Amino acid sequence: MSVEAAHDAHGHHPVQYHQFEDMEQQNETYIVGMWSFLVTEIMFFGGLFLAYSIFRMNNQAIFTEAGHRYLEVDKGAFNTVVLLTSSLSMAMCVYYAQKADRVKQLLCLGFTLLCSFVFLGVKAMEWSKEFAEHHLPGANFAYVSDAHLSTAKAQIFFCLYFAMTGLHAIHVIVGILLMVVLGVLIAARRPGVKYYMPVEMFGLYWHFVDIVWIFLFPLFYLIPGKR
Amino acid sequence: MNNFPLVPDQASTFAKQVDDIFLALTSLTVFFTVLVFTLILVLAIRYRRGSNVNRANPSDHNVLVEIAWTTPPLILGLIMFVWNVKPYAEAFNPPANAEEIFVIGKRWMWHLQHSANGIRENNELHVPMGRPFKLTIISQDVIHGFYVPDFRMKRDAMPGQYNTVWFQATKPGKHHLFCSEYCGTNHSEMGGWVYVMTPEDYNNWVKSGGTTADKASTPEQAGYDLFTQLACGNCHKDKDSMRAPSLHNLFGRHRSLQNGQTAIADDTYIRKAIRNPEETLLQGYNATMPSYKDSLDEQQIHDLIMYIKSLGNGSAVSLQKATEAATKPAGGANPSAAPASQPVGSATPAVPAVSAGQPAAAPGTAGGSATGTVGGKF
Amino acid sequence: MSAEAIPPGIVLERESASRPNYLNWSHSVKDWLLTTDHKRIAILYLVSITIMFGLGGIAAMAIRAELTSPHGHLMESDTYNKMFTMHGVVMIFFFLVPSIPATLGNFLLPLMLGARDLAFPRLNLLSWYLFTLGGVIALGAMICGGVDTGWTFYTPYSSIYSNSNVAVTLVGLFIAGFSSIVTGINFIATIHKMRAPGLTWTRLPLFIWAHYATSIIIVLGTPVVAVTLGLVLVERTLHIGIFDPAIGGDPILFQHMFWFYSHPAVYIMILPAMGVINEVLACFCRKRIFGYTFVCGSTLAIAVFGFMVWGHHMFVTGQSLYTGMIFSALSFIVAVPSAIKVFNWTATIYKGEVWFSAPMIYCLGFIGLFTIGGLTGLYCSSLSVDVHINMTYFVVAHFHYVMVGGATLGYLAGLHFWWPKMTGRMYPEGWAKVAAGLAFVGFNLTFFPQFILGYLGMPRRYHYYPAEFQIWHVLSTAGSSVLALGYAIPLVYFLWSLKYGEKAGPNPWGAAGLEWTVASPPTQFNFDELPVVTWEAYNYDVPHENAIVDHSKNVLPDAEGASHSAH
Amino acid sequence: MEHGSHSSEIAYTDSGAAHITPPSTYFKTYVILLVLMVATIAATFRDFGTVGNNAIAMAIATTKATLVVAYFMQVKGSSRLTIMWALIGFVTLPFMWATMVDYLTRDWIPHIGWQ
Repeated sequence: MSVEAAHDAHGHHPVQYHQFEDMEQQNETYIVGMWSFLVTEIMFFGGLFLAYSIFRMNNQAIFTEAGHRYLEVDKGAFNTVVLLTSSLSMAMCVYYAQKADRVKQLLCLGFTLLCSFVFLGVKAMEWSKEFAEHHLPGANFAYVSDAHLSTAKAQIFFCLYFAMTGLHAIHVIVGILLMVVLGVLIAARRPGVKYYMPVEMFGLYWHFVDIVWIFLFPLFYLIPGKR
Repeated sequence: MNNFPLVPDQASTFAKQVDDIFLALTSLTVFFTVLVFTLILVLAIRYRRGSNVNRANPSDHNVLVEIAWTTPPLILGLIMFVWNVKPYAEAFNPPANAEEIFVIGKRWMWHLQHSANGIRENNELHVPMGRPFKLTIISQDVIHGFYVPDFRMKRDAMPGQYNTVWFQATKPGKHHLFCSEYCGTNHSEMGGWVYVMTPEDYNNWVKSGGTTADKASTPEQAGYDLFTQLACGNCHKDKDSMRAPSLHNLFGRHRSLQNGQTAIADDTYIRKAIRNPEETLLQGYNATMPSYKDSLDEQQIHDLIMYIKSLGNGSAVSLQKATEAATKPAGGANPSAAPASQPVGSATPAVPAVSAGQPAAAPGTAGGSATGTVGGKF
Repeated sequence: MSAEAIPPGIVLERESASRPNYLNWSHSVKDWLLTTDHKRIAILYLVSITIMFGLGGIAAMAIRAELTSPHGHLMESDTYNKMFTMHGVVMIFFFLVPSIPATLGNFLLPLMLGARDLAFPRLNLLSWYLFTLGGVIALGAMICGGVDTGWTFYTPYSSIYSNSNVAVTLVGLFIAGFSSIVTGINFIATIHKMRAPGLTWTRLPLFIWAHYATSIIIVLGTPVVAVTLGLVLVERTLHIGIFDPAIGGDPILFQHMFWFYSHPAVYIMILPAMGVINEVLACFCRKRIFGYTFVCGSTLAIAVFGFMVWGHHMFVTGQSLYTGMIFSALSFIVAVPSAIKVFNWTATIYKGEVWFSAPMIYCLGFIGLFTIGGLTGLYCSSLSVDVHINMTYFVVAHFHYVMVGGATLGYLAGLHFWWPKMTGRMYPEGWAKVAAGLAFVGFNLTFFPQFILGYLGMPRRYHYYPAEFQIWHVLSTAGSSVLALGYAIPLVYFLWSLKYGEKAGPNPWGAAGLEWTVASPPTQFNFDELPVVTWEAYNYDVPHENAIVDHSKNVLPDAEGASHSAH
Repeated sequence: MEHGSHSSEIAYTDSGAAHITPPSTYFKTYVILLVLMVATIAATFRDFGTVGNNAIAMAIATTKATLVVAYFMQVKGSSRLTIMWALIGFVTLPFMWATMVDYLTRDWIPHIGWQ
């Protein structure tokens, strides 16, 4: 209530909040806020990437074997393409939001949503395969090594694999929820999203999800080389 | 000990060095603290509100002054740092003649074994003064910390990893042994005493078999028994065979592994080879050896390592020790000659007594351990 | 004060009593619990944090009582372990980390910046709810059943061996971590984008600088500990083994990741307190802080170097020798910015006009105790000395000197200083001085003996201890009761002052700073018209030309408790 | 500091946040990203040694991430403030990798002498 009161009093842009002087200040503040949030996300994943690097460094052999033998590069590559494409369509969504083209904006958002479902679908296929092969860390973990390497470290590999791709998937799921909300609000012509800033902020989030996958893909599926 | 102690005993070669640095740091601290306190008090009182003093031309910045009071702390700090490096680094690097003591921490007791004479002790350590001892420390469950304040010596006992530290005691007497890393319910009771003895007393103590010595065997002997019991010799023969490499002269040798790496056959390597043999698989061999990860506890693995060590050193071949170990008498049954073995007036009352001759095979149950997860069963 | 002396754009609200302020414009519970007003959220935080401080304090008193005798008979070992865990977890995660930023920072940041609110008011409210939710979960777990891992949650004890409510507590801490992240983001965006016109970075009060540096540490560090504790949680519930050596994991990695946050976390606690000290000191010396640029720089230097020294917690864990050396050297270097601050504060007093008010006494106490706390930190960064004192009472004493003698005294200094602004009432000055004195004496009596205990080799987290240490423990316990009294008195008189305290004008201290130009308590949107800043911070040196307030009317004659309100 | 003096004089008018990137830039970036993805897969089938392969994979990933940050996230051409906050996380992250030093140097102890 206080917010509305302030708006009326100041006669501001309808989506401008009372604490800001003008829309420009508000937008820039959102961008700074969003980026500092992404910094926390970088550090959040960073902890896991550090753990991965250290275990990888100390157990290069088994990590290579586990990655190459049990993770399928084609699926990973396909998912990379899916995510990159979704990133493109998200960028276009922001573009059309800036151009105030509501229909195209919704189409782009819908396509991004579709991509994220495809991504999760492929991920689910991969995970169910790992479940079936008892690669889920825990009591039922089983791993057969061709080169007779330590299975304990294989468990660490899958532990990190599930933790990192799982955390990434959680981000995708959160992204899906946000996209649905955004889409509904845009379709309903709500003033809050009519302005492009919420879409742009979601776009930043979605591109960040993409960046995480850009690193996860080579780390788990590719390196150091198929020989 | 008096009732108003200020500084602990200096009972090792490190103690003096640490105390010197401590003293220097304390001088610095006192100097700067007195300086700051005096300045604050004098200035605050002098320039209290209402006092009639000259406040003309107050300055609010002065780069030269800033540099002047930044540089000395920086230089002093770096001097202190450099001074500290030597004792710290030395503690990582035991002298060549250091006798090894193997330490296992488990909730909530310390289990120690002298490599030279095989005497095993619980929550007590007897050492002679004037001789260096290397401690190889590992934990069977959670992280513990092996801490002897009078020696200014501390090293964590990590599960799954050998940490080493060494000391040379300088003062006969009884010194506290604490667990410094929080380890659960009876953390504060996990400790005991280190007895530093004169060399003569120590020799007598050793002759008598030690306080709580396990008279059955030296670690090499125990390792040999295990070796036989587990039938390791079926594959690991005197010479390299098709099925397995020989363990003679293994210790200290460079090994080329299946995974392309090379490793030096040290304690850690052999421990790994017993627990996860596929990780240390040599080039040219198949992985037929099972893992003994779940069936051997740290004590038994250590015994095996000691036995393998006794089979000769790959870098400087000496089989003498092996022969000695095999022929050494199993130790007398004379525990009464030990010095006072119970802590007097100490606060470590509830350490569960572990019987003297308890076989090493069942340590998981010793000391009232609630975990028993790694108990050695064959 | 003549009208033309007021800088343009500032409206002094002399008729504060007649206008509704942020406290009394509405009284419904809903308006309090759903408020997005940074000032109300600050009050909500103040209440939560005080409750937490009380709980942590009770645990501390229980610990001290138990340790009066070497064979403590008050509680079982397990109970004791749960007590010190509760003390640590509550005090660190639920008191020290949020104390100054979430209360004073929340309240003052927009006021000092000349803004109507923080950048994201609803996120601010969310932060309080996350804090409360996390606090309820963690406290619930710690009271119903307890947790016995120590606040450090070292693996594998926390992940496998402990039989207590570790998992639930970790969930609580995980949630509370996000509360602090949200606050950090909010502060960063606010400081960057909500400054009043003319309020350049070099004109910012150092309090703002301190919160900026703190927010950066929060944003960079907290996610790491969140993911680390999250992994422990997963490990504990699903028995996977990233930190469990039994299946190939690495407990030292846990310590690296944990201290990567938890060492900078001590700067999260101390930097805002330093910010408070700058404001209080400048006001009660009637002088600009000496070497503003250097104090600023040292704040940022602490934030940056703070991320490079975590390994000094691990000198005896089996970390490599060389890593130890690097971390030790960097730890000595990080002491320098702290030294810069102490020296600059001392120099500020020179040629000042020192007013020994209660906040000033807390502030001087802070400088002294922080000096000792900081210097004893050097012992802990010394490789070979630390081998001896690590995990002993020496370390306990050291960080209590920084955390209690530093952060908590700074918090109390700030609370007294801004209490008139927050509530519109003066606290009783005489009692406040008594409390400040008691806290200072009690504190030293409690923790100085612990330095000696530590050097004697008394390990921390010990329930039973050798009898020869008893004398020092008894002294420490005696001191702790004095300290407790020193904390209890403010609680009483602050509550008392809400009803009976003398009414405070907009600027009872005659302080510089935008927050003193608005009414006490401020109105809901802080400023009727946003200020334009044309002066430097701490413009006390020109009191009669363009100062915001008329000092002559505010000067408190001599004795404590005399009339403050000029307006 | 630089930024502060900049923003304060011209209150709240930091330009840059609202600039519109033409779609052609997005498509070009997308194509380059796809090419880089193919390159990184292709590189794994050539043997450059473990370190070499790892370095190539990470270099390509970093390049891709940079492209996404610069073009998709519109950081290129943004205000210095945005650029600073876009970089700060990626810059701080390597601090944590100091942990690697510990693991790399743990075995050095027996091989050098201090006495």
